Amino acid sequence: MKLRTFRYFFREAWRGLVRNRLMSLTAMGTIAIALVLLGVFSLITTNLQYFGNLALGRIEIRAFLSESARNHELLKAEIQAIPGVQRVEFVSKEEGARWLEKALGNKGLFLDGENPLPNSFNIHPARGADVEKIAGQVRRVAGVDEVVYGRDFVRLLHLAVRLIWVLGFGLLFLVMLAVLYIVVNTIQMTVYARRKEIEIMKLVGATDWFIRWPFMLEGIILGIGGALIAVVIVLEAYAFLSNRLGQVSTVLSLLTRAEITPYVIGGFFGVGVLFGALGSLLSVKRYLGI
Amino acid sequence: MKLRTFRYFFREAWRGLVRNRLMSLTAMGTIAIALVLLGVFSLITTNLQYFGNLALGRIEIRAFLSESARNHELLKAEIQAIPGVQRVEFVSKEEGARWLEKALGNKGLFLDGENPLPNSFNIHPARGADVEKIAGQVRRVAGVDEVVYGRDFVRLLHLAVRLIWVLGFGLLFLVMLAVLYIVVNTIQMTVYARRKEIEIMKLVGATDWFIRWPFMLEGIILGIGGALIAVVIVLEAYAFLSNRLGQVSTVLSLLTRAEITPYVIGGFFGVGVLFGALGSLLSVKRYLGI
Amino acid sequence: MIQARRLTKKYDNGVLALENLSLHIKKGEFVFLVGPSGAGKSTFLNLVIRRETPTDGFLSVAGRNVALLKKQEIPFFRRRIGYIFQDYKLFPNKTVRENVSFALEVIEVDPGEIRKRVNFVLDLVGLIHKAEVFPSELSGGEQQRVSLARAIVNRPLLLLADEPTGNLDPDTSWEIMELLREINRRGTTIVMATHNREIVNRMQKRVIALEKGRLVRDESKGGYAVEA
Amino acid sequence: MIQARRLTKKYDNGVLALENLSLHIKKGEFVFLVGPSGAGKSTFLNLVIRRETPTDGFLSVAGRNVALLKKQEIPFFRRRIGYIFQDYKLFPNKTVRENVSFALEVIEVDPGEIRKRVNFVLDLVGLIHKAEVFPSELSGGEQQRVSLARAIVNRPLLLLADEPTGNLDPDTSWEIMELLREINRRGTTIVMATHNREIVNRMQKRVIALEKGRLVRDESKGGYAVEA
Ligand SMILES: Nc1ncnc2c1ncn2[C@@H]1O[C@H](COP(=O)(O)OP(=O)(O)OP(=O)(O)O)[C@@H](O)[C@H]1O
Ligand SMILES: Nc1ncnc2c1ncn2[C@@H]1O[C@H](COP(=O)(O)OP(=O)(O)OP(=O)(O)O)[C@@H](O)[C@H]1O
Ligand SMILES: [Mg+2]
Ligand SMILES: [Mg+2]
Repeated sequence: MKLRTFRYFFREAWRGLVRNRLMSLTAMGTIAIALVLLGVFSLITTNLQYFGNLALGRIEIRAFLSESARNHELLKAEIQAIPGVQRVEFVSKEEGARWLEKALGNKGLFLDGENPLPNSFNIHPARGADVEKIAGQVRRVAGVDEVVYGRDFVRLLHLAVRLIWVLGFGLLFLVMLAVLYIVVNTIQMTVYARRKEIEIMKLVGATDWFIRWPFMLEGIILGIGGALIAVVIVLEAYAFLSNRLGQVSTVLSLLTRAEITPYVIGGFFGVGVLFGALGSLLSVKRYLGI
Repeated sequence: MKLRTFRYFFREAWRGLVRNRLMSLTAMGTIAIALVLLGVFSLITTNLQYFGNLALGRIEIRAFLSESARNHELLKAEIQAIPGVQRVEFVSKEEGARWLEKALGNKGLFLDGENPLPNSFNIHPARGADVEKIAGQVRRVAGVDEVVYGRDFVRLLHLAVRLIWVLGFGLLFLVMLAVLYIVVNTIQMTVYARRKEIEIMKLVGATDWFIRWPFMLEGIILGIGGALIAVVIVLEAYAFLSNRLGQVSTVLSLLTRAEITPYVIGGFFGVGVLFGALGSLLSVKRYLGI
Repeated sequence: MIQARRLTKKYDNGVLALENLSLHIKKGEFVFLVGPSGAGKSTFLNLVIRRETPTDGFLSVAGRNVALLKKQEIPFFRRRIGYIFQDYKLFPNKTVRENVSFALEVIEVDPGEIRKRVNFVLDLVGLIHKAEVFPSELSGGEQQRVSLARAIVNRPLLLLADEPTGNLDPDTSWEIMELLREINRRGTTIVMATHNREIVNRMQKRVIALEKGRLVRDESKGGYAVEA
Repeated sequence: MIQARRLTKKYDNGVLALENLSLHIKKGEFVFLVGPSGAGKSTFLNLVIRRETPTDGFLSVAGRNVALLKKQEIPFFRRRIGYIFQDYKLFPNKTVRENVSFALEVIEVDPGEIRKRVNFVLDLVGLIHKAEVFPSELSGGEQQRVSLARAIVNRPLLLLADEPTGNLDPDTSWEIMELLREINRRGTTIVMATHNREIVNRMQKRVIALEKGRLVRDESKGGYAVEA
């Protein structure tokens, strides 16, 4: 096939879109909105994932020392050396008592001077996922009497993060299929509305590929157009919402718009081009059979 | 307009759908999938909401008694009488110590016989939302020294539930708009593909309403068809997933399929009929102008 | 029935399809509209049924100034006019019977009556055996006759026929002309755009000739061309 | 060029459109195909270009048995045949120029050459001034001539013309017939289905008459009807 024939295909595709303006715009709008839904789903999943990992990262391990414990500084250095430990803080028995009172919301609990609490360390793991492993190693350090961390909470959080992963991405996959289906259907309808033209092309002696190319390019352009609209909507809405959410609560921090931008753009355009091309090919195929 | 003309409209609508089978099925599929997305969104939101409220409902208030407290049974009755209280349990100072040890994961903490903890009550509110109000009232009961509940946790949970409400339903509204847009666009494309017929009808002397009715009925039937498919997909998938989830974790209990069924059916059919009719009306309108 | 004064139609793309056309067609007349390809014949018929609106000049049909028709009056106005379109304009997704019935459904005739009348006209145009078939399964001439059947089933006051014998053999054409003559005899005014010299010459009816959008000849009992 | 033996076509709906048709059209011939509406003329042409497949019998075109053509050979087979469709089959979303060019784009002629040849044929059919206009902005006869222009721009071996003058006035029809005669003289075989008695009688070419799908007459230098 000659190079200029490809130029012709591009011109054809463009004309096809412009001369069926109403249909093209409708299709592009549908594709854009389907992609927006996909984007919303993936951003929710990703942020939940991000938030869960963040929460896991804030988990501390509490190591209570025996009465006979060696020099605190040496012990601290030893614990600090364990792989995965980010930071270690010494908590004296008095600080411990104050912390416990605060945690229980009961101020007068240890006021009578009897403080049964030992000295302790607060240990911050670098990654929430390492908590159990680090706790095990700390337990083996000489002078450490007892290692405490919110085991149930860590497990729950782990479970939650895993669930978000499995359910979220499983769901995302299904949403992806749904969007594929919607995009393909939409493009099929644009081709359906022009099936007479395909018939004429065949009668005039066009080969299947000669007919397919412009339609495929149209599908791709529709996909790209839809992706463009979707990118703008999603990024703007995301900036607005994460800004709003930042005002409501400082606990819930989201991924920043700058962080998601390349993925949104890459993903949408990729999906738009791929689904657009696929949609045209599938539907033109149907009418080439006639 | 005569009654039998309406019969004619129904026949027309039906014929229109059957004779444009491919288009009708494509459109119905798109509508179904869009509704499924809407269903997935609303079920996630509703379940998060449900789960948050369930967690709020599990919150307990701890009331520590003064050393000079009166008869436990009388006090218990008094607290039980506070509106919103569901159940009250007495916790002796020994039980309290054991509970605290367990909560901290530190078994030897109070082993030396010195137990500074007072006797207490565990109070279960009927509704999580009432925690703060009940705590306030319990505090005023004579003999109660201190009232403790996970204030931060309750507040966080409240915030989360409120966020889910606002964000979830805000988002749901947007998804609803997106689905409306997709459905309307899809139906517009079916009408677009048949704009020539509308032109002929006008030339033969059909009034706008005579043209509109069959198309509107077609839109409604497409909407109902799509809703039907969506109902089956969503309910089956939901049963499967909540079953699977039940096997993974007993903590995460979802609304049962039976509970959601009437809402899913009602919602989908309502949306299908409404959006279908709207889609046809809007798009036929455009071609009536010609 | 039709009165035009200095009627002008310029399409959006600048083509002047009719220019200063003045004519008067009385109730009950049978008029041939002739002229070369692109002369403005179809444009004139489309103005009469208000598919197009005049750019200038005056046109009244059945006593109504078509330019002043309100949007909601147009369907009722069109129902009294039958139109055999040059490109047939059949519903591709309706059978022959449904295509013809449509003109009666619109005016809410009852089903038994519709059936009777549709059978009657399909028989007249010789297509009763094709009643349950779709237009795509018909030959060109058969489609043309369906369009004719739909135009006359409603017993219109005025019948516009745009090249109604263009895809018919001479014998069938003559049968159709006899039919139109009969319809005309019963009171329907007929305006027929045609290129069929033989028919025009033999019928000896009024002939209006257009050329490049202008009236060039208007004779009662004329032939297709001046020299004829 | 075209050889048919006991060719039969029965449509899916049971209509027997052609029955046991045997004929032989030689290279360079000019043949009129006549017969009443629904006789099977368009069906025959559609079999020749393999738009339809024969139910029974043998049909070879340009030395190829059309029933044995592979799917991927069909476009190349069709490129050597020009077809003026009874319903024109123009692309509604392409201008006149683009409609005609399409037949050349398909065979990847270069743009300068396309422009030249398209201008040439549009001038031949008298529509060079309508080149940039869409089919919906043309009169019936103008559309018909665009279909003709597209059919001949590619200098086909074989030209199938289905009622190519049905919407043309006698003068334009004659110009078109002169054009076809010239094309035929340069070697293109022409099969023309028509109802135009005048043209058939005046041209004195071979006439093949069908009736209800059967061959009823085949004379070289014949008239439209036997008595003519
Ligand atoms: N919708 C349109 N927009 C623009 N120009 C048009 C339109 N319809 C027709 N024309 C132009 O107006 C002129 C008159 O067209 P019209 O269809 O009235 O001719 P006609 O007499 O019916 O011809 P024919 O015998 O070929 O059908 C032609 O030059 C044609 O190209
Ligand atoms: N696609 C089809 N499906 C079924 N029947 C058809 C189809 N096309 C044509 N027919 C029938 O086959 C017969 C021959 O049709 P054909 O189109 O060949 O006639 P024709 O000679 O071209 O007539 P005309 O002069 O009216 O164009 C007719 O009875 C017609 O109704
Ligand atoms: Mg015309
Ligand atoms: Mg034919």
